[in-house]
Amino acid sequence: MGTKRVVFAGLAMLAASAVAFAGPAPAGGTVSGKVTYEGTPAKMKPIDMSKEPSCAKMYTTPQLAETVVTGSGNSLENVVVYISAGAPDDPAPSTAAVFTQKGCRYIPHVLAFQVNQELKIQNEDQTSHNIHPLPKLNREWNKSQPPGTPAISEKYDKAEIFPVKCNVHPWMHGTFAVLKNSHYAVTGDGGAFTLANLPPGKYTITAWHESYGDQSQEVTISGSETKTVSFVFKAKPY
Amino acid sequence: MGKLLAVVLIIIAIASAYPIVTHMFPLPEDISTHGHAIDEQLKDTMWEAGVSFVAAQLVLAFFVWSFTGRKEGSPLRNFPGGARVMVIAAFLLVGTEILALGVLGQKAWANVYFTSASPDAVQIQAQAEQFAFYFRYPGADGKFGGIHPDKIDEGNQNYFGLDPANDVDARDDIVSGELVVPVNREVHLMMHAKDVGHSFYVRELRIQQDFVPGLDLSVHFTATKFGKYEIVCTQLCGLGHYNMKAYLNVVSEADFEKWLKDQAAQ
Amino acid sequence: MSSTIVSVNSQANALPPPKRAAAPAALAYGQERAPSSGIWVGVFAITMSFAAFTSALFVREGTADWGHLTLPSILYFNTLVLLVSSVTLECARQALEAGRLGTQEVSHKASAWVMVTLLLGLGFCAGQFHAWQDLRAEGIYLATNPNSSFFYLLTFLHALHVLVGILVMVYLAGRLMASHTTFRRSLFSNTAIYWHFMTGLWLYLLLLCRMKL
Amino acid sequence: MEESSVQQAHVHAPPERFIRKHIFSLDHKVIGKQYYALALVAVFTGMILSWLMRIHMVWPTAKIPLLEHISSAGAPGGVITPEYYLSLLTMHGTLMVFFVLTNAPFAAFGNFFLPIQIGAEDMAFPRFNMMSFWVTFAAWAVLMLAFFIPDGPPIAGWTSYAPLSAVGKDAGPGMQWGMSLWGLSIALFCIGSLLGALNFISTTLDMRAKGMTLMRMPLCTWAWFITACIALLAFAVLLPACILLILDRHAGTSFYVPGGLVISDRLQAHSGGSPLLWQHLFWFFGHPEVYIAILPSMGIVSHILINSMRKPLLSGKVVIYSMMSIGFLSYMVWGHHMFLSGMNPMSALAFSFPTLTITIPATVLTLIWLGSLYGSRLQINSASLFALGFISMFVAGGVSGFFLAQPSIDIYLHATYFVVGHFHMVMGVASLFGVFAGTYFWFPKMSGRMMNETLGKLHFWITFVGTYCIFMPFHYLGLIGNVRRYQSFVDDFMQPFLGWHKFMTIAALITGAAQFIFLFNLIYSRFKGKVAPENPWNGTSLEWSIPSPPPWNNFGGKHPVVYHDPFQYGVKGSKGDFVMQDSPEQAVPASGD
Repeated sequence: MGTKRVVFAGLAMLAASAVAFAGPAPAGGTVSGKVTYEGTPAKMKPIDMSKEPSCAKMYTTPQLAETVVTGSGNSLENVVVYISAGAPDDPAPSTAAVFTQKGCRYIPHVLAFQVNQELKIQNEDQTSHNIHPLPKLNREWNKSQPPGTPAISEKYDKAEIFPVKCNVHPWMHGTFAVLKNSHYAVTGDGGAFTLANLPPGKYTITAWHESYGDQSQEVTISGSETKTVSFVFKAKPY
Repeated sequence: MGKLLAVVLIIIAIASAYPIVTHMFPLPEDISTHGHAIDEQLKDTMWEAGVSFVAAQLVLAFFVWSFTGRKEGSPLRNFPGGARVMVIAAFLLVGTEILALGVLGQKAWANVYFTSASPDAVQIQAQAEQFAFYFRYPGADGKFGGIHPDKIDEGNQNYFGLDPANDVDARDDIVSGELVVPVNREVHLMMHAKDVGHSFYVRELRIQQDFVPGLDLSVHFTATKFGKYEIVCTQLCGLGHYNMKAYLNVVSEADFEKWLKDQAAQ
Repeated sequence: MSSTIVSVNSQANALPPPKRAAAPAALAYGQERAPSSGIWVGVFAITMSFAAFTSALFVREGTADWGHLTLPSILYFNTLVLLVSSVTLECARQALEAGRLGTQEVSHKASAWVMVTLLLGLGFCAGQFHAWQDLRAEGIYLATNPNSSFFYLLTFLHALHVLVGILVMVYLAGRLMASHTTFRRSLFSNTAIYWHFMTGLWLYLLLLCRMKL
Repeated sequence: MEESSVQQAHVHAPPERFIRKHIFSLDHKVIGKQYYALALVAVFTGMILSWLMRIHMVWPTAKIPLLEHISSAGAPGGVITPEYYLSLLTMHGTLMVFFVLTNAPFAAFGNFFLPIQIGAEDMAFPRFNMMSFWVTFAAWAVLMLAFFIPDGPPIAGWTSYAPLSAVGKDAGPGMQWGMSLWGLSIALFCIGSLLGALNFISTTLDMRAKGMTLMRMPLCTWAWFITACIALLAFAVLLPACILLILDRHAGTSFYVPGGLVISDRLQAHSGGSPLLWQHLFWFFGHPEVYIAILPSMGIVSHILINSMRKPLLSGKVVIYSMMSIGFLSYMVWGHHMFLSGMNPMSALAFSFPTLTITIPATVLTLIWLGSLYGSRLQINSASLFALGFISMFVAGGVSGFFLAQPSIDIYLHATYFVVGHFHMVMGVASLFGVFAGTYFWFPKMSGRMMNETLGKLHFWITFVGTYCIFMPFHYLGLIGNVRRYQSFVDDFMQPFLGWHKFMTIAALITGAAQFIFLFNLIYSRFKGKVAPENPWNGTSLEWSIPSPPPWNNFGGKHPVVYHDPFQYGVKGSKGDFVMQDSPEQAVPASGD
């Protein structure tokens, strides 16, 4: 049963990679830019992990909540930048998107991956975690992962951005961004992003943030040019 | 075979009593002002129950030993006095027993539930949720901000659903995952359940009280010894029930004030 | 010593007094009485569960979202129908008592009354259904508020019990029509007890809804 | 002419077709056996679930083969997840309380022997009787279905407290369809039990043979009758509770769920419901249920003790009145399950006193049993061993009730292993000992063959000692504050005591294994056991006056007439030291004493 599933997955990967590497990748345009904020963002509170000593003792400095993570030069992190319209749907890549539970945190806090791409969830803690994504369009599930149990493998078949939580550790909240095509980025420190090899055409670029919502811009790519787009979010103190 | 049963019964009686008599399973130390009454009550009951248990087993053993395998002709006898004695005995023994226990127990129970917290007790709100406890201190203004379930945002550490944007009282509320209380000072714990039923249990405090959704209950206690003690949930509340814990930290008055300041600073 | 044993046995040794003994004899295998005690036990059970619903209602009544429900006026008409049905059932009993059971015309007369009763019963159910329709028309559904929840719940469960009674009466009428010789009076009297109980239960429920909802 | 018609209606010819004979049979004896079989399946399922729980508790990372094939989500790689542990716990409790402790001592033996012991040909309502079994069977099937749906079984425990049980999938795995199946199953079970209770009551009231006055009924008949009265009341209240639960879950009503609950980050669309309402309704059923489980065993044990002591109890009447008062009091004590649920502290005391009072009739019973042993000619066999074991067990589990009946002590002991130990001993094991005793005693009558005594005694010794090894430590661990319903013990103070948990687990495995000896004995004796005579134990009650197994119409169409109460032991009779209820001879005191 279990083994059979693995075999299928393997075949699927082979097929996918075959498609992916058939012929040279089309050289196209690039959209790059930076996500910033204006105003004063809320001060992130330290997370109180006292209820889970096995995690609490892994940290010397208090861990902060990650709903709003800012970087140098008012840059905004954990923003999903993707093409919401204009690009054709891409086949799921053969590589799995990995979501790790470590020290009672989610790594990464925001995980973007494609429709039908394999999602691998692993628990590196000594405590039992529970993964409970809260999608609206996709099928909802809620599984526990005791320490030392095999990674959970899942797929989502509809494009959607939704929160994921751990029922056992209330502070553990993250985001799954399930996207239609392969042109996406999640901003890190510096808030920079790059969406590469876009064929000529008119695109709608959308930037989504966990607590500041989303905004979109139109971009037209002709040939292999590089367009710069930047997003600015309004920050609220509370 | 009957004699064997008698022997086994005696062994069972002794073996069962042994761990109790030798205190192999001591109660955790009592750090509350009301706990000793409960412990006394427990001890008395242990005596009465223990004695009746052992006695019954021994009598059973003795009768089984002496009356099995008697041959056909051997005379049948009835217990002197017959049923009447038994009934009277039951009423006298158990009757007095339960009266004693009932009356004494009432006192211990009253200590906890018939008294109300003194007005100068430390006011703390406890929220139970799947699967953690969070505690809220009113902060400088001494007022708790209102609770707005729709505002709850755990990812952002807003466990109570406070609304600092519009609610001034809520801005200085201190929320902690640890219950820090000053020693020898009464604490008034207002209990609020966010999702399902939970329970608040601290062995050393001799306090256990359910959280009932939609029903705001409260308990009050005075901790008399420094230290960290475990708070656990004792009402089945879902998959993480076994891991629903927090810690009670009993500190000196000074440390308590300091701790409040540090929290407020964050 | 043995005396005690004797004393234990003695009160039992004697044969029961003839009257005592005769009584059970008449109902050996309980062909006549068994069902009658059965129906009372059943009535008791139904009473208990509706008592449970009542206590639930009293508990729930205290809460903030408890509103008010104006009962559809057709309910009073339904009540009348049900009361009349109890009367017609008694008429059927009259018919049975009056004539010698087993003669064609008697059992036909009785079965006619029974049919009238069950038609009235059906009328009652239809009326209840109409009452629900009225509420739905006002946009009041099962989950709209606690009052409506209790109203639908209680009326529906009662109607369900009434329907059971109707089914039994269909059977009863059939037996009366078909073979008047193998007709069991106990069956009739039990059905009657059940039916009157349903009427009484409804009066109680109506009062409850009227006063509390 | 009415009479004749009645005869036609009632006296049915022996069924010929297999399906009418063994499956949809109207014969109370077949139905009794069906109940017994169902209880047997349920008890072994429940036992294996408890094994899994015990194993997981002391070896949390143990990989249990096969388990992942039953539930890949519940046991990834064979390792039980926290929620699956709770699923096992819920199913264990539900199976044991409803399908074992209610079915075996009451429905199974009651159905088979109550009509025979009062000299009736069948139950008052054979069709209801058949229905009650098949509805119960459906309830069991629905419950079992929960294991095989993707959602898995519910995790709310057998008490299914609202709102956890009432809000659906947000409450966790198994709480969507698993929980609904639970509710449906229990509702069905209520209907089945109500039909059964109705039948028991009117059979006892109206079907007694000539001369069978109420006071001449055997004590187990009395126990079944009283139990039926309790059950009628209890299940008539649980059924509405389940209906309300199902409505809250699927119709969006708010009977149990208050407003403003945020579960799994979702604001629940309910308002105003009262969680305590469920607790009140449930425990109004739940506490009497304890006596539904134990009373029949009390009756069976009394019945068997009289027979193996060869002398009557000190007083049959006192036993009957004690059982009655227990049944009566059982309806005033449900609140002692809710001392800490935020009821008015005054009512806690109001519930505490009747709870303590109930120990008086219980003590009377115990003293009567003990006192009756004095001066008897006690004969030891598997049946009487289990009967005596019952007394020991009943006392052991009973005295711990003293603690829990007091609200003040309950503050400390509530929801600890002390409680688990208490109800497992008194409600679980004690009543099962009654069932075992009954099985060894009545198997000859039910199957026409004797059970193997050697295996029976072996079964007793392991079970008796094993039970104490399992459940005594429960009490001790409760005293140190070991909380129940935890899938593993993460807190530090527990570490020194984990050895005891290992000990309990091993004891549980051994004791459980011993039950397979019993199972083997049942099956072996059914086919290979030596043929049973009509009255193997020289009993006096009516079941021993007819062939083993009894013919389809019990008394072969004859109407037995009863001349004595069933306590005619230790006398000089034509057959020996006893006189049967249906023999007209006068009992004369045995000579020589």
